[in-house]
Amino acid sequence: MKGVEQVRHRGLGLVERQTGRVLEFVAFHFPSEGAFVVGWPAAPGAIRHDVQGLSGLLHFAPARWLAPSPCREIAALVAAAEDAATGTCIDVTGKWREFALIGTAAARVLASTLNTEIVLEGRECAAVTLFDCPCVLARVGDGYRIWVRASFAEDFVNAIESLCLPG
Amino acid sequence: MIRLICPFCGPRELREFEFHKTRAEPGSTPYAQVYERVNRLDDSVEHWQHVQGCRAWMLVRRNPSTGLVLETRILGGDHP
Amino acid sequence: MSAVVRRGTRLTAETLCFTFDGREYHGQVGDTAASALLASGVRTMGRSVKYRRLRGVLAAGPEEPNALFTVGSSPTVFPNVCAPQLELREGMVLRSQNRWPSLRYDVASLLQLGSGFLGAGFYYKTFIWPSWHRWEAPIRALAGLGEAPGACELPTVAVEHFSCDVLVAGAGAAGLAAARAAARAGARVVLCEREPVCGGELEFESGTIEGRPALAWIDATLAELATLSARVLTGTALVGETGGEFIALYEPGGLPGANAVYKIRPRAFVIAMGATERPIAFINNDLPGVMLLGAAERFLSRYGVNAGRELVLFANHDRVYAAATRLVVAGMRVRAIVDTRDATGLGPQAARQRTALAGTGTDCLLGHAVIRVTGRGQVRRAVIAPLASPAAAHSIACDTLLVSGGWGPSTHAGMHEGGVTRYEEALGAFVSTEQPDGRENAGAANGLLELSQALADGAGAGTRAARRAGADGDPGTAPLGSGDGAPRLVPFWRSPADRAGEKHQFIDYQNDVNVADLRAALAEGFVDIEHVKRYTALGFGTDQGRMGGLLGAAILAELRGEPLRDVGTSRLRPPYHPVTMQSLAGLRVGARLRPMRRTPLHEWHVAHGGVLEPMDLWMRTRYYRENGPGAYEAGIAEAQRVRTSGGIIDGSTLGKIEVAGPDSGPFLDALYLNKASTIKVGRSKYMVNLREDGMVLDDGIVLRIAEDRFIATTSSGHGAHMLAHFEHYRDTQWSGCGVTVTDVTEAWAVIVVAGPQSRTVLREVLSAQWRQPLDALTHMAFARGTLAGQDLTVLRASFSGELAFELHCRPSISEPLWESLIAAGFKPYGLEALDILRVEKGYLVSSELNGQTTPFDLSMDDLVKHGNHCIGRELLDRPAFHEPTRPRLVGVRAVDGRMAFYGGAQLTTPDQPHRACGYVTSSVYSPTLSEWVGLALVSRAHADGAVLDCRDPVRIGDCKVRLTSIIHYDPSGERMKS
Amino acid sequence: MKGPSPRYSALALLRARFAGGGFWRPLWTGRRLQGAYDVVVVGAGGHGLATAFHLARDHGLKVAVLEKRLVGYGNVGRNTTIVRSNYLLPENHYFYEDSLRRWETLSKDLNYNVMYSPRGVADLLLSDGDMIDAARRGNAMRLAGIDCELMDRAALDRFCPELVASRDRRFPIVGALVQRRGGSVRHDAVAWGYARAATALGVDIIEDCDVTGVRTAAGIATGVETSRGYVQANRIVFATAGHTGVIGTMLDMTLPIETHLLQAMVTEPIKPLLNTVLVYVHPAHGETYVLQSDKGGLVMGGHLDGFPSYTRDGQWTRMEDVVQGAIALLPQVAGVKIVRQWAGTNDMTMDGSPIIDRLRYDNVFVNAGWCYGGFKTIPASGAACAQLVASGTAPDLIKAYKLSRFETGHLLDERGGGPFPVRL
Repeated sequence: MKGVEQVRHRGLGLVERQTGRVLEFVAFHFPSEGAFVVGWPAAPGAIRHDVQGLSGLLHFAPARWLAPSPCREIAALVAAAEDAATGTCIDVTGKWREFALIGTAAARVLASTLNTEIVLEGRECAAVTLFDCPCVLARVGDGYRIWVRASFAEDFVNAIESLCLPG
Repeated sequence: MIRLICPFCGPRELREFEFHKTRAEPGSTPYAQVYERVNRLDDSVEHWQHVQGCRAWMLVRRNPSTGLVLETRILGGDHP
Repeated sequence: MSAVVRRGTRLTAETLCFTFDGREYHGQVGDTAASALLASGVRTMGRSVKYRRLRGVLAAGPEEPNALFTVGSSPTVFPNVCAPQLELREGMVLRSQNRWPSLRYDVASLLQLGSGFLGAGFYYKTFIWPSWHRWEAPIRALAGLGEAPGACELPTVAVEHFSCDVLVAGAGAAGLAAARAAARAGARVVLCEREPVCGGELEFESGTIEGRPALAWIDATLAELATLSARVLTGTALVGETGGEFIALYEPGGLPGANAVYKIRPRAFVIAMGATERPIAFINNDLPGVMLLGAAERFLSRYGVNAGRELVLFANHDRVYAAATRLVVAGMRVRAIVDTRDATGLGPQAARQRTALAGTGTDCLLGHAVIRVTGRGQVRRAVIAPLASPAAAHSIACDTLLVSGGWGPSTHAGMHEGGVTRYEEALGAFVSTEQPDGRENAGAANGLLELSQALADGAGAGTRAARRAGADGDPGTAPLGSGDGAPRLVPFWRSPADRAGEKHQFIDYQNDVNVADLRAALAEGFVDIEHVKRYTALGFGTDQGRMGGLLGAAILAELRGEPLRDVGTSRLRPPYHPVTMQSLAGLRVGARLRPMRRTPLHEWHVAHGGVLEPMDLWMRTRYYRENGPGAYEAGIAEAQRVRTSGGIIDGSTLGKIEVAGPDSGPFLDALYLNKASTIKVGRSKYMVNLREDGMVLDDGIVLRIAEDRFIATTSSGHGAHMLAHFEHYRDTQWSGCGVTVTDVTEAWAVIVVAGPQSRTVLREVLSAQWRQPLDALTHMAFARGTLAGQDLTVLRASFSGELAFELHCRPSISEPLWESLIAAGFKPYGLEALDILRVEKGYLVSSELNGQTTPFDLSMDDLVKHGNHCIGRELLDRPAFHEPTRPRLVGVRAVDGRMAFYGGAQLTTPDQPHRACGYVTSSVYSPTLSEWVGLALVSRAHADGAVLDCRDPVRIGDCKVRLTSIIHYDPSGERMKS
Repeated sequence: MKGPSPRYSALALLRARFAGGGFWRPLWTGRRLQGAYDVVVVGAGGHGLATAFHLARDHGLKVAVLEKRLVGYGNVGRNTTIVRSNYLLPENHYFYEDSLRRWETLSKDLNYNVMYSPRGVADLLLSDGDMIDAARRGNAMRLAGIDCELMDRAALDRFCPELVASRDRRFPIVGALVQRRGGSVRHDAVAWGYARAATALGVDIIEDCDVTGVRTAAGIATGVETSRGYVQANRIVFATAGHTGVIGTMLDMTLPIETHLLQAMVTEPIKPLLNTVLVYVHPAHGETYVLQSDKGGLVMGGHLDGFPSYTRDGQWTRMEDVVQGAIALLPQVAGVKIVRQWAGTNDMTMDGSPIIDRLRYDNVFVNAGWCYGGFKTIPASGAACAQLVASGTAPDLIKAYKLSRFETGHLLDERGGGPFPVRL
């Protein structure tokens, strides 16, 4: 597995974060009638942040939530949802590779491939295609957190690197 | 402005979606479901998928003569 | 022209030199190719497409039809570059086009002699004998304009998607007023201007706005816009639109290079792209020295270039007097002003200017027209006559004729997606009316040519746009200004001419469409403007009909004796300006045409001599170089090694869909032909599913990992289709049920360990806890556990026919596990070898599951008989699928064992050599059986053992083959099941 | 109509030069709509006009062609002008070959230069799998006596040097299936040539005449309701391409046809660069075919826009896809400019092959479902459809193009794509 992949260029940083277990929780119904367990990010594009303020549970598709390296509390939340037979929990470890895109040039780099303002309007995360790679995009602080489908990740990094080279 | 509003993701460029087929008339025969296509100049009810986004299947009503999208709804449940 | 330093709004004093047709010329930084050449006394800049007539520059913008240059030295050239838009750079190499041997002396210009019978559409009436193809090569060499580029190294274009409240296209008076009003009202404004400098007509129109000279007002407005964080994009032309997203192209200096593409999504849109000046048709109106009035004004104000010394002006509106006044001030001698209107047409301001000009010796004529201009290679004299008696003509010596027939509003951007126009008599042109979803025209683009009206209209449109975008601040008062008065135009399209003269009254300059051509089209029944456009090529040039479109429609109306509003103009097509293909390609150039999907072991394969080839978006290893010079040899060696001892292959591109929930079993039963719900936990089954029309869609192994959880594996080729298929039926017929579908393709790397030694090697490589399951595993059973703390599933299944195990592991441990297998002596094999192994066993891939085969064709009759009533099942009952000639999958071998035959060969019987009864789907050289073996789909009429002709005329010719059972090797399968 | 207009030739051009005006006469305009005809053809596109021409020439019938807008204003004037017969299935390649053979002599048959240019059509191949599929198609063609060659990279370099097949590409080119007799034809000339020839044989071509309904009596159609009044007809043929689905609705039938928008675009004119037709199909919506017109512009097209549409306003993003493929083929043209984009309205059937058959009534026929292959089949379709309409039985060439084939399962699915015209 690739180590911490870094792209350093003036005003831009692309850092890969190592992830442990990654879960996807899929509900049987959408829009889920009954409210889930308390604290469940039910709204489209909602994120439940974990105790360190990291994205814990992302509602990125109808009836589908992503839990990248869930802390104990989020894992318990998901387990409770599964026990309540409202959906199933899938261990998708290895399916997504997580990157942080930070720096003043981050927004401009993403603007090379899509209109971030529209896709993130009124939501914290969104399922998108960046540089032809399927991703989940979340705005975090001044930068972005991006989960890229693993087989596309290398291409995604190359695309961002090629934008930073002059000319 | 003509583009598709994904019931989950909100408004997105039309290129993110893929058309599957026009919706078959309810109660039609297996042959009709697969091969016949309802062709109306001003009102088409269709199945699309948000392939470059949340991959949700959607029911879309459009006017194929102007390109205007009249309505989009998540497929399934009470409106297959 | 002496080397005096010219002054103009776009010039610096710094000089530069460039070459044109091999000769060196000088210009100043800020000059365009056209302005510098005019300043150097060069007037002939090109030749027309059809008759190769010598041409000068007619316009000062992208609508220029004649002065198009090839820039650069072969083979890296840019053809058809518009000279008035091309900003000069030191040492630039320019060449005129479409002439041989030189611009001055072009052999093919002799075609003009035959212009009598080379009218529109002549080529439909001749070149029929002996055949068009015989004539085509010389005609193609004559046609075309610029040199075909042999090479092109352009940087990848910069793309930027963004939103704004109000997009204003065009930064002339109206555009600046609109942008200012919207920005003051609090809207986020983007202002796109095609020219490198804002102002539009204000650049030369001597106007004052809000008490200041126009140019000062422009700078002040741009400064204010900056403070209101409006974004002004100069040198950026709006080129198209799709679904409410506007595409603007920045092409610095008018030449493809470090281009940028903006994809802008506004809430409201104001079109203020002004109007395009049009000529009046008169005889020889294409002689060098004939120029549009506005072009002469722009060359003067921008680059300090005088269009000529002795001028005659010809127009049908008041603006000609204001222009004449400015030209005289600049030192040019205006010999005559020919105004087609009668005295009542003039406004007060124009009347005053006219009397002043008459005072300085200019012959100001009313109710007159320029009938023709004469001169060899350039204008020498103008022949002028009163409209009342055209015969009573007199001629005046002059070297330049400036013509203006009025202005056509740029309605292009409004015409997209349902926009409608109506004819405006006072303008003699069409204006946009109904606009889809709230876009507006403003200023000249709205038919308001007078400065004060344009400013007010712009401010109004900007305010309404801001409101529509939800900005409710105070837009401030509309700017007041005064400049050249209202044109008070009286439409006038062409001067009187006899039939012979009509051949030289040009309408579409680039394609040499003249009035005689319109008459010829009408005579042959091409009456509608859309027919005339196609028959005469009117408006097909690089100026996209800007010069001749409206003029042609108006003259056609005259010839048809019908009003122009009924004739209409032809439908405008995108793009609004020619777009460089480099910009359209965006970021998808070279290796980035499509993304590249890599398996977790990709780097290892590359580092160890793996030859990778694209398969859909994936890269997959075909063979390893160490095993042979090419795929054929290496494939045989690798396959042999798997049969004798064993090998490993990266199978991670296998599609994997996790189906979970209490209704998973019944859900899969609805999608697959055979039953998934009867699979016991811990076991797997080879499953086949149908497409909606009954054809086999895909086959693969389905593992039941729990009571309510399955992993369905799909073939690499059909993965995307299968996923969408599962998701579609989950979201429609099974929505609300207890089943979920998740793509987990990338969550599991797949390493296949195949060969007689596979179990022994695995027992050595995997930790102790795996020893017992490895021994106990029966065919199609699997064991789940962990390795180095990560999940691992070991499935005993075989696609090679050998004892084999599929290791499904998390990607993070795939490389160490792979390396440990290598260390234990198993070498990797690629797809080439796998294809040999699977064909020897008669297993199917997309060559057999090609969307044209039913389960009956693939000998799956019993699967269908006992199978589910799944998707596609009903349509299998159609009669055609049960006819005796329907194909059947069979094995096939050469009668003479040494002969080779390939996949794609057709099979025939001697009595019907022209009608195939089947074809070979796959064929490989089998090292184990040391002969070519294959699979084929053959009509049921032929039983096993039959001998057929194997026809392959496109490759190696024919041979005889015999039909056999589809399993060529180890039919009982005991090697796999031992 | 003052006497037949003169035959076309270089000599005629000379005589016209000195005859002053009035030498050439209208090709088809000026005819009056009469009350009754043997056959009414709906749609003055390529297939409608060719059918009318053959009904008059081969069967001596009294024919009217009713056109809603203008002759040749539909798909016949909107395609990328490619003609070929490199099809896999015998039911198709014998029919397309009949058409290609007719293209070879059509200029003489119609006395109108349609500019048939046999410059070759090269289907570029990107993998060994592609080579096998191409070989299957190529061998089937050769068995039927149709010319084609399977070229490896070296042969392709000799045939089309400007392509530089060996260049490094995201999807490398390993060879091509080339039909040298394929090429291009000037599309407008086809419509006008047939219209002129049909008019000369007495066919009435009436423009601005919208057919809004079919009148029937005792299970037989008796005529058509039009914007110019009722026209009585013994037989009716619908050749309305993209609008065939709507015609079905008019006859309250739901047809196996989806109407799709197919774009084409052209660059500014340049000197000769590309001397053949290249077809490049690569993964993920990648389809580009490109040729250079005689006027010098590079004409390009690709995949459908992908959803039902009658707007003829293509999506900008599809134009981008096509241009990306063109640059991947010919990087040297990256600096050339696109000047015009337009679109046709294609009637896509559920197996990709056409329908020439009866439509609900014994004397009502449909000639449609042409998908991507409409332009190249105009001559053969005209002749065969006329034979069916005149004699009542379909000639062998088009026996397989029945509407019922979808119910009986006798599908003609060249690509194996099934009932999804859009899915790749």
